[in-house]
Amino acid sequence: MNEPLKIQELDKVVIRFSGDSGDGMQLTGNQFTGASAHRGNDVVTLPDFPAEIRATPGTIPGISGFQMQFGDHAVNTPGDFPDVLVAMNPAALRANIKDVKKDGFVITDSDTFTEAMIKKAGYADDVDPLDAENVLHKQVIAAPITSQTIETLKDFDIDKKSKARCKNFFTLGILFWLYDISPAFTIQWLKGKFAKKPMLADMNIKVLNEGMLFAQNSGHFQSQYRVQPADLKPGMYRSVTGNEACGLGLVAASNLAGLDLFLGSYPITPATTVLEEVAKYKDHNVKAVQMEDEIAGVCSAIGAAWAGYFACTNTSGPGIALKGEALGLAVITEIPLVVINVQRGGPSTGLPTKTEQSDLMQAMYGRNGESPMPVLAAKTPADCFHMTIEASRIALKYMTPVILLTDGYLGNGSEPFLIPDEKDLPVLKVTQRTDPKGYQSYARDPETLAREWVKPGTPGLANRVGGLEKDITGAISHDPENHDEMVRLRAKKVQNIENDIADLEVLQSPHGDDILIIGWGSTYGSIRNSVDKYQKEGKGVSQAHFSHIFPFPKNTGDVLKKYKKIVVAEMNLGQLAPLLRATYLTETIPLTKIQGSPFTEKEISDVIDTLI
Amino acid sequence: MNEPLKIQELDKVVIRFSGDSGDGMQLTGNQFTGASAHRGNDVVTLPDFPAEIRATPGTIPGISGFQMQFGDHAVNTPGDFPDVLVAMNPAALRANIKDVKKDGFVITDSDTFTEAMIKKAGYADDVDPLDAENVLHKQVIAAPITSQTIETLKDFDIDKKSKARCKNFFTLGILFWLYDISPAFTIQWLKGKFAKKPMLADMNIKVLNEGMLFAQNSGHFQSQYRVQPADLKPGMYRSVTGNEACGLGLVAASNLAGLDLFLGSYPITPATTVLEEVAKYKDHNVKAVQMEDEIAGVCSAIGAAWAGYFACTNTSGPGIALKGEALGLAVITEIPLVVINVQRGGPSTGLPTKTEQSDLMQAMYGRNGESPMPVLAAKTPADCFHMTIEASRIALKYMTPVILLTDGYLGNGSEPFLIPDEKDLPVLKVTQRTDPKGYQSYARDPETLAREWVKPGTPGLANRVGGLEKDITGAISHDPENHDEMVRLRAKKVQNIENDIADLEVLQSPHGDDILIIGWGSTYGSIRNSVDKYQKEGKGVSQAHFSHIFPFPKNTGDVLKKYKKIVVAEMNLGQLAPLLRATYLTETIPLTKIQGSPFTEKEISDVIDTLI
Amino acid sequence: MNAESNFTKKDFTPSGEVKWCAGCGDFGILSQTIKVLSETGKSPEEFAFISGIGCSSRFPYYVDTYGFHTIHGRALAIATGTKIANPDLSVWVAMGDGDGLAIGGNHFLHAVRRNVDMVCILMDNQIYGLTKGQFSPTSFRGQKTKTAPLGTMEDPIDPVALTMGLNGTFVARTSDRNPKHMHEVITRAYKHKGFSLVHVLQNCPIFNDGAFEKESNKETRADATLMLKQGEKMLFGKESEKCIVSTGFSPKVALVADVDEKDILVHDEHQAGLGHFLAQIQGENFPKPLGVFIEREAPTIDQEYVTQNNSVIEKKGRGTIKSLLEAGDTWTVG
Amino acid sequence: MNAESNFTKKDFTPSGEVKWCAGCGDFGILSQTIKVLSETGKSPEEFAFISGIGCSSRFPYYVDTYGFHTIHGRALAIATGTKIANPDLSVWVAMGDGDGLAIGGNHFLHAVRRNVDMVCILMDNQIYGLTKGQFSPTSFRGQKTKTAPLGTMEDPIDPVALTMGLNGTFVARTSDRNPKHMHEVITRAYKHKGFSLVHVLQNCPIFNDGAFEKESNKETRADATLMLKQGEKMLFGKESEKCIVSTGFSPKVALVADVDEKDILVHDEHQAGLGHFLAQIQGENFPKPLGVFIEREAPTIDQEYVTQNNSVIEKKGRGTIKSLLEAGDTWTVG
Ligand SMILES: Cc1ncc(C[n+]2csc(CCOP(=O)(O)OP(=O)(O)O)c2C)c(N)n1
Ligand SMILES: Cc1ncc(C[n+]2csc(CCOP(=O)(O)OP(=O)(O)O)c2C)c(N)n1
Ligand code: SF4
Ligand code: SF4
Ligand SMILES: [Mg+2]
Ligand SMILES: [Mg+2]
Repeated sequence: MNEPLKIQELDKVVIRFSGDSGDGMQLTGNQFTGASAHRGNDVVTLPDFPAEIRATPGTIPGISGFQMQFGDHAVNTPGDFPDVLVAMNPAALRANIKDVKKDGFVITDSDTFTEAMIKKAGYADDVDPLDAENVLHKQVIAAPITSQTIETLKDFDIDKKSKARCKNFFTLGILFWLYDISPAFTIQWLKGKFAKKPMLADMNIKVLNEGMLFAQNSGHFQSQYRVQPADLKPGMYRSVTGNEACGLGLVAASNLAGLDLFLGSYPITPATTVLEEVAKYKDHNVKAVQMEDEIAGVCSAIGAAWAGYFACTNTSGPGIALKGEALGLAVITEIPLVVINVQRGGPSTGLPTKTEQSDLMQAMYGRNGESPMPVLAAKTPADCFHMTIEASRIALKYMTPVILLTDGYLGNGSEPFLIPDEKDLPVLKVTQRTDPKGYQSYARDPETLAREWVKPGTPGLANRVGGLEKDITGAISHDPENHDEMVRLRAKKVQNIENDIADLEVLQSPHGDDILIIGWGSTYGSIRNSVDKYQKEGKGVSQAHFSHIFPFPKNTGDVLKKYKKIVVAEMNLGQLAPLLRATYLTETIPLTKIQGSPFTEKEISDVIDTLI
Repeated sequence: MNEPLKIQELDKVVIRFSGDSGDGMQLTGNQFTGASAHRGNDVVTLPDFPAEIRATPGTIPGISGFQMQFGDHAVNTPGDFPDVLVAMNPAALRANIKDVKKDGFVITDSDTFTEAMIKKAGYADDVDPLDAENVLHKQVIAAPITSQTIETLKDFDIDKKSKARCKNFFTLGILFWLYDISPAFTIQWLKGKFAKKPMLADMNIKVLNEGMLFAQNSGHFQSQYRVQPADLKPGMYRSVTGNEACGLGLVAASNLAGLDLFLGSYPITPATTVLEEVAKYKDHNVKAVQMEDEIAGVCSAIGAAWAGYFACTNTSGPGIALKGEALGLAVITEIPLVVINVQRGGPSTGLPTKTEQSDLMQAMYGRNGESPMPVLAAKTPADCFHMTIEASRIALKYMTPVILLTDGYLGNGSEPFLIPDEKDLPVLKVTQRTDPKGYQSYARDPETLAREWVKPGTPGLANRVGGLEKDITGAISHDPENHDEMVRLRAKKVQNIENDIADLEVLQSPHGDDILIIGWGSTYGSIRNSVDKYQKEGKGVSQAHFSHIFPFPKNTGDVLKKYKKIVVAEMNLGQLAPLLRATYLTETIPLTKIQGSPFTEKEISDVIDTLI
Repeated sequence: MNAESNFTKKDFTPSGEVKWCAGCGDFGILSQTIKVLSETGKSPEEFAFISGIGCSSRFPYYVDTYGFHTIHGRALAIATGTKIANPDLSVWVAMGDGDGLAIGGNHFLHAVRRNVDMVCILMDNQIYGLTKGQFSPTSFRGQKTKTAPLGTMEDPIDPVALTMGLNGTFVARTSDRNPKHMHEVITRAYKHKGFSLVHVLQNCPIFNDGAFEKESNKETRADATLMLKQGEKMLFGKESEKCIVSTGFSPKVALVADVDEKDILVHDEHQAGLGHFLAQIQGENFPKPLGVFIEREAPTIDQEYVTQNNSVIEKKGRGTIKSLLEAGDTWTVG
Repeated sequence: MNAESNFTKKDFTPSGEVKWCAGCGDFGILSQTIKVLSETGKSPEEFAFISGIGCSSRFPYYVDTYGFHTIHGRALAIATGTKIANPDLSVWVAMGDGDGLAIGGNHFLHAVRRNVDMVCILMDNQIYGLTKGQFSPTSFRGQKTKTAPLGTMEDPIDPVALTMGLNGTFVARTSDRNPKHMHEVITRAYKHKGFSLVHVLQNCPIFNDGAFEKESNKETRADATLMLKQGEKMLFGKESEKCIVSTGFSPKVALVADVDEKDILVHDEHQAGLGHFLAQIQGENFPKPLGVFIEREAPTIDQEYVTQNNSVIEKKGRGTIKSLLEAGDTWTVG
């Protein structure tokens, strides 16, 4: 055994795991994420699932990817370009090599570089993918991972195929050693997971250790690296994806409101996992119902909300298009309803596995008639929890359907979630009327303008509501003036919410008010990193990120006035921009990208640099 | 017989017919309209059907109304306040009396003013509705219409009930005499209609003449009136409602394009009569299909368009909400489709029998993803014909779905339609590709950016399209850059249409550029009349009315710059205004009304006067 | 049904006037429904009436219970949410043939399949009434309407056959002109635990007058209808001179005189096979069967949710925010 | 079927690779379909394949004809428009159990009812494949999936029974693991004029592996399936030792040995009543019937449109813009 190597400190590292769907890259990535999170790093991850249908193993369409960034500070994004690429076969190499940083590590399984596999990956016949010029300026570690794994397990009485399946732990071992991370977390996890099949646990643990030894002894690495813990807010953490966070937020909100949760839904990528998450919590008397389609999903939720329960529906863009008519019913009957749209690439089926922010206008206007609904947006995976509760607060307090926009990037991505204490969560006080005296269906609370919620079954309050225009008593009214008044009242009720939400925050540059970069939703992290960079460089670049889009925070107009140039960065052709322009008549500079992923720091600076 | 009375000339007259659904007021109104149109007046009409469900006869909800204005010049609207009210029972009187002009005529059937009927109408027990103070400043003609009618027909061998049913022709006779209009038109119509039942024709004709004699001899009237012919453009005319005009426009467009028409639809007020109109033209090989719902309506049309036919779907606001997802499919597959939205009062079921302009934003944005569709609007009933052909032209030339907005006011209202000569109609040249060589599904015409249309069945061109993003060859592509490019290309294609449409016209005041009143759709007539008035008064008030809303005409920005104040008048909370503000960063003053009917001249001047 | 019900029809009748056309068959359906409600012993507040859009869908405004007049075709999806959320409510849905079987067809399919415990009153006038006379999925082939000036080109759906095809648990048909029978059928539907379809032949005097004249008219109905009575022979005709027999797998009309008495079919609501068989009694050559085609016990989805949740809560205890969030793999910083 | 077809399977096979998972049952369905197409004698351009969204809905990309991959659940509505607009096209729809019976249920209902002339291949894997494993309307009660962790709480739809309830004109079932039978059934479906339902039991090795193992496995299928053959006795089991008999209105399984030979049912596709009867053969206690349940002649809506329009055009002549506009009550000014 050779000398222990010196350990270099790094402030952040980006690793991309890539291989066939069968190679367990999501699991490997999650294990590395868990281990580094446990050691105190800030970690942000993003899986990259193969598009729509699973393709032939060994081909590029069959590749499943997972990228993560961990650092000694808030990293905000899974990173743009990997420092390390784990490529479990030639296709994975070919698909990702161009992204790897100069002198970055490329860890591959040399056993997979057979002629057949190389061909499948789409390389020309005569090229050697690992040949120097094809991996220029990269440090390639071509390890015989499969054979080593099988060799390591020779004493186990089980078929080769099952042995080979452990190979991803060999890779994990290499990375644990390389970044000086203890395998304890993963070993414990394995023991738990295979409690009933201890042999499988032993096999994987053995391979894991073998991987670490290999890294240490193979001489591939000149040094080890270490990323110090970040100084995260003290407290208890867990890692959540945005969709898990939405699910947890709904169940938490139901507890806070003291109302059982009803989720009426229908599967659709990338929103399905919200339903799958919520469906777990039967111990909270949650009723998560998979209906026959999106229309039935929202309608069943409306039926539950009318019945006096805390109701929600979740979907993605095409589903929102289908729900539009029913949402109008929730608007005119003024029923509390949380609607979560995990956006994906459109139009139509579009790019279902890629992220996009192109449903904002649909959220604002995708219904017939004057049909105002508050629109909110979450900016990070963990923020999905808090914004779900905020959406619930508004829905229940103002008796209105509310749309919360997230997207595939948030829904599938993960980050450490500081578990809040119940007492630090907002109180969602809900009062359902029980006093029959003088009840009128559309009488309103003078402050919130909300009408009262009556739970069917309550004695003495039997009443009828519906989609036809009503007067204050709840009677159908065809009176033109009444309609005019009701339309304006519904609009006013929603607009008034501006008095009950947080101001728009600015990450203000101490170096002047030249540029304000405005964003909303999942672009937060990448904009944030760019703005940090500019501010460090002494530039007058500030950031404002919208969590409430309709109504806008009250101070929005004043904020906009302050800056020489307003840049609006969106993953669409410009949807927030026209809302700001129409409302505040302010000039805006578009920074748009519709490529299924948030901005890289470079894509932002390419525009900003021309403006400074 | 007393002396013939002198005849006074009038430039325009407004008559409102009002009675039970059973009283035949629509028919009476249409007969008077036809007769005065034939004599050369300009005539605009608007029926006012009872809301949703038919109520008890004799009650106000049971009232069916029909208003018409005829003049010796372009009258533009059915008028605000009637010069003559025909009220066939107490309820009709009570519901309408307040609108009648000072010293206006009120013609009622005194036989219906029984205690019971007066009660049904909702009058307090002790009031006599015809008592002077209840009809202050009106000239009331309380004629025993029912009894006179029955008396007139005493020699006919038929039951009283059937005789009484002729009473509306007695009323019509009174009006023909009062406005010196020949009954020839109606007599001919009766003979045609009852060709098989000549007795019914004779009965009605006899009653009609009796009505004229009554008017002449009863001494109720001090004079007769006459409205001279208007100098309308020479040519052949017929009276059309907006919905008839849309239907005729579709069938005409199908002939112009040389493609059979497929209309996939589902009934909904007030759009159903478009389907009913189109269904008549089987001699044009039209296939008008009533599907199981709106989604199936648009989908069947998409299937027909994909099959190479001229396809259309029509509905009202709630239906558009349901069609949103499928319209996205038409956008991404770039298939020609005409979508007609006869708007009604929203949100949700809202006020289904009343008109509104609150679906503009939905037309613009009611789909997931970046999903641009041209949006057009018709401004008068006859204009519905021409705008339907314009929508068809754009859809077929640019291979795109197009939304045409009309509304209940246009759809049910009528005006004289100058029947165009085929050669004066636009050529809708359609070429469907037949050459297999080098075909690519998403290759585009360099000028229009439209992709080519291939009719399934064409040899050698078998190809697949769908809702997933495609590259130029038509292959599914998950490539981010390709998606970005395709999204921008689809947007550019639609934006480019601005080079192929008429400029925004201004009805320019010779007296300065103080105020520009902007409108779209059915508010044209009432805005026009107000603007005329101001211009006659020497005020700097001009009018610009949008027929193309997306894209806007190219000169829009220049037009807006020219005026000190821009007023945007809409029957909604402001939907065109934000589009103008966002696009041109121009200040706008809202003039909005959501009361189920276009502006009265007074409602407009109330705002404009404060701005002059 | 509940001898000592403390409620009268008045308790279920709101003040507002009913706005259907004079002579509309819906009036009769409404009054029998209210009669049944008043006999259940339940208070008005315990009922939820949900409907879509259509003349028939105005129903909720005319019963003084909780009511929800929703959007076209969606009543059953909304009612499913209401019932699963609160199984204690007695949920009733009123729908038209267009509302329930055209735009609402999919929700009908799945409400039946899930056996949501509710009463579904399908008021079938074979026309779109509210929109003034277009054909519906139950209009007969060739029926001339505003949207089919030369007659429709499609076969109608038979709601009973469709529901049998979905293994419905309670399937019945009655007629607006036969109050006694309607009352009996609606009462049975109310008592059934599960999805109860009550298919009512309803006359629309304005847009489709006489559609069911044969089946309703005192003169002709004896010949035009077959009254299904549990355990009784399937006889019809003025003198009960006609009967239904089986030709192996299909029904056939015969004269009692011509057949061996034991070949005359005897009705049994609890025999699924017979229900399927009777569902074939459609069209011109048969009398329309009225009564209960089938009733069978099956789990209702609303109760299944209660059962599953309770079993978990009994095992794990009721969850709290703490148990919710501090779960899975957690770690502590500082 | 067409002796001298000039086309081969190659003519219907596009170049691109088929992207289903290894072992997916859809492969077999695809190859039998292509075989049938190549035997029709029609050229590839004469076919239109339309689908919604799902793994199965990728079908159009894998046949080299005109193809339209549309949106989830809407294939039948779109195909109805295509077929009515152009009755000359041979229209085929490929759908999954979720696509066709969950979100697409209403269009299924009405396509069957209208008897639109098309072949509808329902690839039923009792799961949502593309979205990675949620239950579908054909999943069995209690099936554990990601959205029903403790098992579903609803009964499945039997597509055959549903279609019988709608008086479908061609109803058949086959299995992805029985190519010969599949070929026969799809050929029959193609030849039928009207809406042809082909219900295919399809295995999803990834998310619902073995759902139809009993019916597919060479060892067990003799006992688990009942092969319907026109004019033949309904026998099954390895030694054809079992049979189906009738207990009046419901089917029953019996041992051939135990019953009087003439009581054994004989299949007749053209006897609607028998079809309804057979549709009851569902669930654990029965073998799954494979084959053609029923085939009957009925007008197709696409042809009815042609007939109605032609009759008018023959009478009035083909309309022109002039005849269109200068109609009704016109007058002339100046
Ligand atoms: C989304 C939507 N589509 C269409 C309509 C128009 N509409 C209202 S009721 C109705 C059908 C009415 O027929 P039915 O359901 O049989 O009820 P009936 O009036 O005959 O009782 C239609 C098409 C609507 N209100 N909403
Ligand atoms: C409007 C809409 N809702 C939901 C989805 C998501 N989705 C795609 S396919 C599918 C169901 C797939 O199941 P199935 O139809 O049985 O086809 P399979 O994949 O099993 O062949 C769903 C829910 C969608 N694409 N569009
Ligand atoms: S239109 Fe027909 S169904 Fe509607 S209320 Fe009148 S009679 Fe009844
Ligand atoms: S997921 Fe299942 S159904 Fe879909 S392709 Fe894979 S095996 Fe076939
Ligand atoms: Mg009806
Ligand atoms: Mg499936």
